[in-house]
Amino acid sequence: MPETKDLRRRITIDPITRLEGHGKIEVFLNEHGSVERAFFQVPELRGFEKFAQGRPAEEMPQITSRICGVCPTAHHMASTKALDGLYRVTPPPAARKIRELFYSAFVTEDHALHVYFLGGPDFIVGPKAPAAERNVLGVIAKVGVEVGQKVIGMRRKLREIMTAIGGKAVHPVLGLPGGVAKHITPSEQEKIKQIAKEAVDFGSFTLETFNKLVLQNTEYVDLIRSDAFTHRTYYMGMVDEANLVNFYDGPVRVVTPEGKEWKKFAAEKYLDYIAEHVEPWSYVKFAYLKPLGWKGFTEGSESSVYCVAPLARLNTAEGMATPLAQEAYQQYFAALGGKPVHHTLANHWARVVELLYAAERLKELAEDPEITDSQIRTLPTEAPREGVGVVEAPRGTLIHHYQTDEKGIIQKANMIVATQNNAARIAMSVEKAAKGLISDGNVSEGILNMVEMAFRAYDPCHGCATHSLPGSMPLLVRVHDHRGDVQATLRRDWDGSIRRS
Amino acid sequence: MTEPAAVPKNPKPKVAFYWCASCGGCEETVLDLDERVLDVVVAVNIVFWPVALDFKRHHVEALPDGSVLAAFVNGAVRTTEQQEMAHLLRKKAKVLVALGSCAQLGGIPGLANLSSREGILQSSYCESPSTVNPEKVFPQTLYKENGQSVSLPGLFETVRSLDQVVDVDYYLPGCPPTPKLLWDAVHVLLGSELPPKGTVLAPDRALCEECPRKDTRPEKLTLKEFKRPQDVLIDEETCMLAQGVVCLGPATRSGCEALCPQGNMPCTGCFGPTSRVRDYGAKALSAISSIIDSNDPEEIEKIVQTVPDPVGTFYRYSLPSSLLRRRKLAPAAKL
Amino acid sequence: MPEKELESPRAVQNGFEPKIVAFFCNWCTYLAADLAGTSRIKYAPNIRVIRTMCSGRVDPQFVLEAFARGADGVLIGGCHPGDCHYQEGNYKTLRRVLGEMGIEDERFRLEWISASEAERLKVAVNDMVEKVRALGPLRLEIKAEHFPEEVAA
Amino acid sequence: MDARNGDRRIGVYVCHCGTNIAATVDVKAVAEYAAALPGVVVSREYKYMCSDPGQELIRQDIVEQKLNRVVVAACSPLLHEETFRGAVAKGGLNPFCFQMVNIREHDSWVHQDRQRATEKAIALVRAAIRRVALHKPLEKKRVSIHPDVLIVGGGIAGIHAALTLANAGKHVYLVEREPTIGGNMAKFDKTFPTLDCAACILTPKMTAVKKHPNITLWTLSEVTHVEGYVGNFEVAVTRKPRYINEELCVGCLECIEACVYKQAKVPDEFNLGLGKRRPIYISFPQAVPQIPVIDPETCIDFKSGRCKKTCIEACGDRHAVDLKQQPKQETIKVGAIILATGYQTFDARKVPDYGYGVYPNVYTAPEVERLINASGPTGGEVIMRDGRKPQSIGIIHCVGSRDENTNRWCSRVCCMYSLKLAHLLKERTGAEVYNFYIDMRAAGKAYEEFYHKLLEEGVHMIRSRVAEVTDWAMTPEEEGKLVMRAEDTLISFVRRVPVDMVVLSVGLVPHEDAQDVRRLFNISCSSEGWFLERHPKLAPVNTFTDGIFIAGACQAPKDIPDAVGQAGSAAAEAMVLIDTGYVEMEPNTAYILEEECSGCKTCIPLCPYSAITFLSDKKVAQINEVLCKGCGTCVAACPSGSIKQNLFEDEEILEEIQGVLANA
Repeated sequence: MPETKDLRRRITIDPITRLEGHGKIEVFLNEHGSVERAFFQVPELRGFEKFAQGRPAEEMPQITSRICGVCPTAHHMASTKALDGLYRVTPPPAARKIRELFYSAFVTEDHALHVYFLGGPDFIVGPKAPAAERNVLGVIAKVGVEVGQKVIGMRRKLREIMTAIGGKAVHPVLGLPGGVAKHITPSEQEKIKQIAKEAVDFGSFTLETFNKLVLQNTEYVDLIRSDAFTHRTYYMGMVDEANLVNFYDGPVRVVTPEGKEWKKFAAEKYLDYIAEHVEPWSYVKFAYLKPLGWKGFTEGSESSVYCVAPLARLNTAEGMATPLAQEAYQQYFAALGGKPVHHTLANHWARVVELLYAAERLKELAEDPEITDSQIRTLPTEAPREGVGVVEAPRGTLIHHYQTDEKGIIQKANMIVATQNNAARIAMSVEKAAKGLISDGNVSEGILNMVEMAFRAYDPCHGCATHSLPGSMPLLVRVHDHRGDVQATLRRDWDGSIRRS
Repeated sequence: MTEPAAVPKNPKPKVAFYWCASCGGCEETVLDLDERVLDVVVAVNIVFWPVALDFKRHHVEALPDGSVLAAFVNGAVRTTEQQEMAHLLRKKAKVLVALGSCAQLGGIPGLANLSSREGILQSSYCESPSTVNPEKVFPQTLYKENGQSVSLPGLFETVRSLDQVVDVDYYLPGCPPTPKLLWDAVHVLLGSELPPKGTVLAPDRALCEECPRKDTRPEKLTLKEFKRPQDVLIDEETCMLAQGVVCLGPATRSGCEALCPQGNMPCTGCFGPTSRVRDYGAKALSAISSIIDSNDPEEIEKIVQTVPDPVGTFYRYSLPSSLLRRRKLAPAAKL
Repeated sequence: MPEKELESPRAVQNGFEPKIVAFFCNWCTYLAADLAGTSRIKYAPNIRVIRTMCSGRVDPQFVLEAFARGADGVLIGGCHPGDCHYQEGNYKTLRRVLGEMGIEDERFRLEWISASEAERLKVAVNDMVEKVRALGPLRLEIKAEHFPEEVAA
Repeated sequence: MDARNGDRRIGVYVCHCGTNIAATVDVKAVAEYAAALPGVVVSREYKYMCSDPGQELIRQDIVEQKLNRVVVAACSPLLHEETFRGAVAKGGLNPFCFQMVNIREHDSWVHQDRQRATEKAIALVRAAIRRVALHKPLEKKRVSIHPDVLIVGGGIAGIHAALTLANAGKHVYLVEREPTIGGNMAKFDKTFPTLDCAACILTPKMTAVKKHPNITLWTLSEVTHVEGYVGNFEVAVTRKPRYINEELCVGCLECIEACVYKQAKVPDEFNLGLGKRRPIYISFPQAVPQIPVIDPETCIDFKSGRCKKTCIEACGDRHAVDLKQQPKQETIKVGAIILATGYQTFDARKVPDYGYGVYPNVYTAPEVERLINASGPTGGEVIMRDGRKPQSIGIIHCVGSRDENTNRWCSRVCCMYSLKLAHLLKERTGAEVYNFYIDMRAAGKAYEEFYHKLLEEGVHMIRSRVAEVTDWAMTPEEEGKLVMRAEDTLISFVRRVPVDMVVLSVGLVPHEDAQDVRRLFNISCSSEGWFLERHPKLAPVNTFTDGIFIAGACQAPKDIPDAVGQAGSAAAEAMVLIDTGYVEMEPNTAYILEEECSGCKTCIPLCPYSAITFLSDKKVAQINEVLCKGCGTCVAACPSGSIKQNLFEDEEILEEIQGVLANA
């Protein structure tokens, strides 16, 4: 391209990944060819809130699980807890434990999926490795076939537990107000115990692998720490009474960019702390901390942008409730220079720590004698009114909120989906990556990787279950001139090959 | 799978995946093939899969028509983009498969047809209690900001099933389909002779056939009341209907091996109707209301009222593919 | 289609004429309609009678099909409860479904008219025609070619 | 329209029915329209399609034009469907590859606007054409007929039908719920217009019934359950105990005389309470069977168990009296059923203005029948409740007939029996008799003549509907009399006629349990409650349920000659059925696709004819096609669409729906 040329252009990266449709990034360069503005767009809306209206509340756990087929269990559980509140019933101990056991199996499985299939390849295989190898096959090649089998097998077994307890692994039917639909038989318990043990070993194994392959590689650690992937924002996550990470229950805790507790509130109070902002260029709504007001896509303690998911949860909590995970937790912060960690890519590591915790928790519950108790339902007696349910989805805090008439028919439903909490920060990460990496209108494969990694670290809901299978996520960059005509196209295909046209 | 698609050593059958308005659960089913996933990856050449690879539209356009052996499309059709992609894939694929309830029947996203697009935008961007939107900003299909313009796909007023947009060859039912059905389907499609066009790749009997509770339904079952699941301790062996719980098994195609009843919850009908039924909800409706035990109109009315949400119950997954397809729009919203 | 060409412009000239599909039970209401004929009782020509052996045969799908194909109303005529075996439960549930789908109650009626009640048939038909006329055309069908226009601006 | 019509060669025939259709429907336009529809190869209009040349037209076209489907637009299928199926069959085509369109009863006769009637005809024809394209050839199923006949009701109609059939060698079960047969006629004294004595002409027939080897007579019996279908009914009959063994009793009636009740104390039903009887009694001297009956309500032994049982003594070693007798259940198989359950008379209390039940000397006509009957409570002497003989009598016609407030119908017999009673009362008492009538209806052989005879006898005829009967005297001569206040519409002058006795000519009404009987036998009733005939003119004794016929006043008020006439034709109809030996069943039955049925059992409780059973081995449901009446309820209800119905397949009906709406 001649020097004198006006370098004002538009770059379209479409699709990057998918949240209720594909994600789409529009990058606009100024005349000097550096990034002026980058839009991260979500191009579809479903309107569950609307068509929840008129449905019986008890159907919501099954209807809302269809918001996401990757984390249906998260929606199912948040919804079920909302129903407990709606009917003001407390599940019997066994039911509560079955729910958390079910949920722990889900988190273990879902995190494993991401570590090995999605995010994993970036690190286990390595960001610089030929893209052709940067997929689960590459992972297997690197760690060995039997390990590969182990990963897939582990996932299968965990899904078997979920099917046994919840009827279906995708879109389960477990949750009812005040309990669960089905009890666990002693023989099922034995099976679950067995798998839970394996899961814990699997968790430790994963942590070792991660240490070996990632943390002992300074390159990776530098990459994780690099400024391009760093945002100083607030963090949100659910904790138990001891402020330890909990996926199933507890108050929501928010810490400042400095790591101090900013607020700690019960789910029912979420409207006092969380609000959503609408932009005309995306169907997704951007959640922010209500008391601080919407300050745009900015960082720092003045901004109201916050972050959820593994990175945020570890920052928010003061530790893990299980021994092995607690160890890993300390190691994590020690290695990354204390709390809070602001590096987006640290999500991967945090996820491994959480995987271990979830597996340990699964084991605890599987061994609990009460888990086979047949007393699993508290029948509602009071007229339903309003209920809020919150869980920590693998991808962050998830809130369901229902209002019904006296017959329990939904009048109003509101949901704050994990990824919405992160939407603002994702947009920022994308723009920051773009700004940091694109200059003089040069668009290289590096950009694509980096942008992709920045994005994928969040494992956005519909975290693109098969993202990297096979091949790393392909990207397209179209270079337009200021008239909008396509000037050049740069593509990295699913097989990693790069083409220019 | 690890060599460039451009220069395949031995050409494998090309397969494409696409998702419209769906949740990703169908993709999870692909993963739930577990070890078999690798076999699939080895057996076919996946040329389009937005979740995994980005051949953009024009790459697919570049493919010769009919050069793709099979395109699996899941999700209902909600946006202009989805419609365009559906047409494109139809053109390129020998065989177009509607994967899952949403593509086959409209699915849960199809419940949006109970309200207008306007209503949905309102509730999302204005009425939601957590949304702060004083200027009533709505997402725009075309948005301009100091000379820069970004676009979003337009939303249709009405959600449609795939075959209301393009010609569909086969259907794989379920929300989501079971890995077993998917696996069998892949085999059928890679096999030598294909089933007749329009076939739903699942058994053609109703679910009771394979329900472990089948024998516990009395021959002459009539009911004075339907019970909601939260109000009754559901027995783990007995027929749901015999317990007064609305179960749509009698109207629903089998093939899932009665997963929900095995989870001790009633069938909600995600597998849709058998090949002999045009409107799933209508049949689900008669399955339930014809067991009402009364001849007195008032009592019947009372019993009928114990089903709190007929449309949401009988058309949970099939509203767009139903004969009525959507709630009648207020004249204002009419075309 | 020749059907279009032969369509009379009358409906257009004289304003809206409801199209009502009527399912009549062979042993009761259908006979009542025959009796109305032999007795030369006059009523509105808007109904199109489809004969079934018993109103119990009227599958809810038929009613929906009729509405989907452009009927402005559907009338089911059966014998008195206890004689005929139409599942009134179906009717009442279907009515609720139709209500939810925006189809007014007046457009869907179940009348018990026995073989000898020609007068009653006349009253029922005329009354329904008038009520549906007042509601105006249903126009449910969403023609595929309308979809592009449906897109949000 | 539809690929399925591709291989169809459809012939369409639009009937003018003279001007019946053509006057209101533009049959030419309809035929032309049809001609243009896919699949139609011939479309004709013709003056009378049901005529021989009309049918020949169809036959010819089938042969020459190779038609494989036929549509006829004419009158109601209930009239001529069979005719045209026959014509189609003559052409060598399966009779069910045919569809009939009703453009007369449902169109030309009920609409005036020619253009809209034509549009309607077009829509219906279009629908039939699309439907018939899907019709499948079907075979009628033959079912053999059980040769026995059940007759319900032992009045004159039942008796006549029973004898007719029995004489023709058919075995008949005659079921009567009273202790004796004879019905209402047995209570009459004389019959109009010939004035021959009812007993004299009836009792021989009654005894003939008793004697007839081909008749099983069950009195004190009621049908409790009916199952099955034409030619093969299974009927349950409950025989109430008579407490006298019919086999052993010889009808000497000594037991009655021997009763501990020396004189009769119990109001006598047969005499409408005007006389008294003992707890053990016989309805009337010529009762058939000639066997006493014990009324457990009033018999001391049943009440206290402490009776000397003189009746048993009297019977001696015949041991016919059996106080332990229990109700008996009989189950019989019959091929045909004749209902001759008769009528009851209007309850005069419903017209309080006439003071029945208030003034003792106000009587109903049936009471007077007994009063003047030689075997009646007074031995035929007209003695009023107050013991006097009436000097003057007023007869009010149309009580409970031709009256907006009670019944709108004319009871047909009242005019004549009022005249008869006028004659008899005058004859027996010499009293002045006043007939208050609205119109004198004397249509019938020798009826008008009888009317004139009465006029000559000096019976007063006052054209008037009586306003009231009162004992409020306004003049000395009205003292102690019943005053009938009425406007004589011939001289438009309000008259007060003082009389000693008032006779109310009550009308005929259906039995109060007619509705139950009707449900029991699954037939229809008119809105008034009379049993409904299949066709008022062409099938007056048939019902809509094959194999069930009606005779006598259960169908509508009629006099004895008409009742007997109808009984004869009902017997003939039943005989036709039996002598044919078999019936052809409409093939429109439902059947279950065994491969598709999931065994959900939804259909089983829905079948009104209990025709569906669950096969426990195959775990699917199955329909018994002879029990199936083709109502289609199970077809509509089957949640997986696994039940189909011949001639009413979903596809056929859906096609018809689309057809009528094609222009919508």
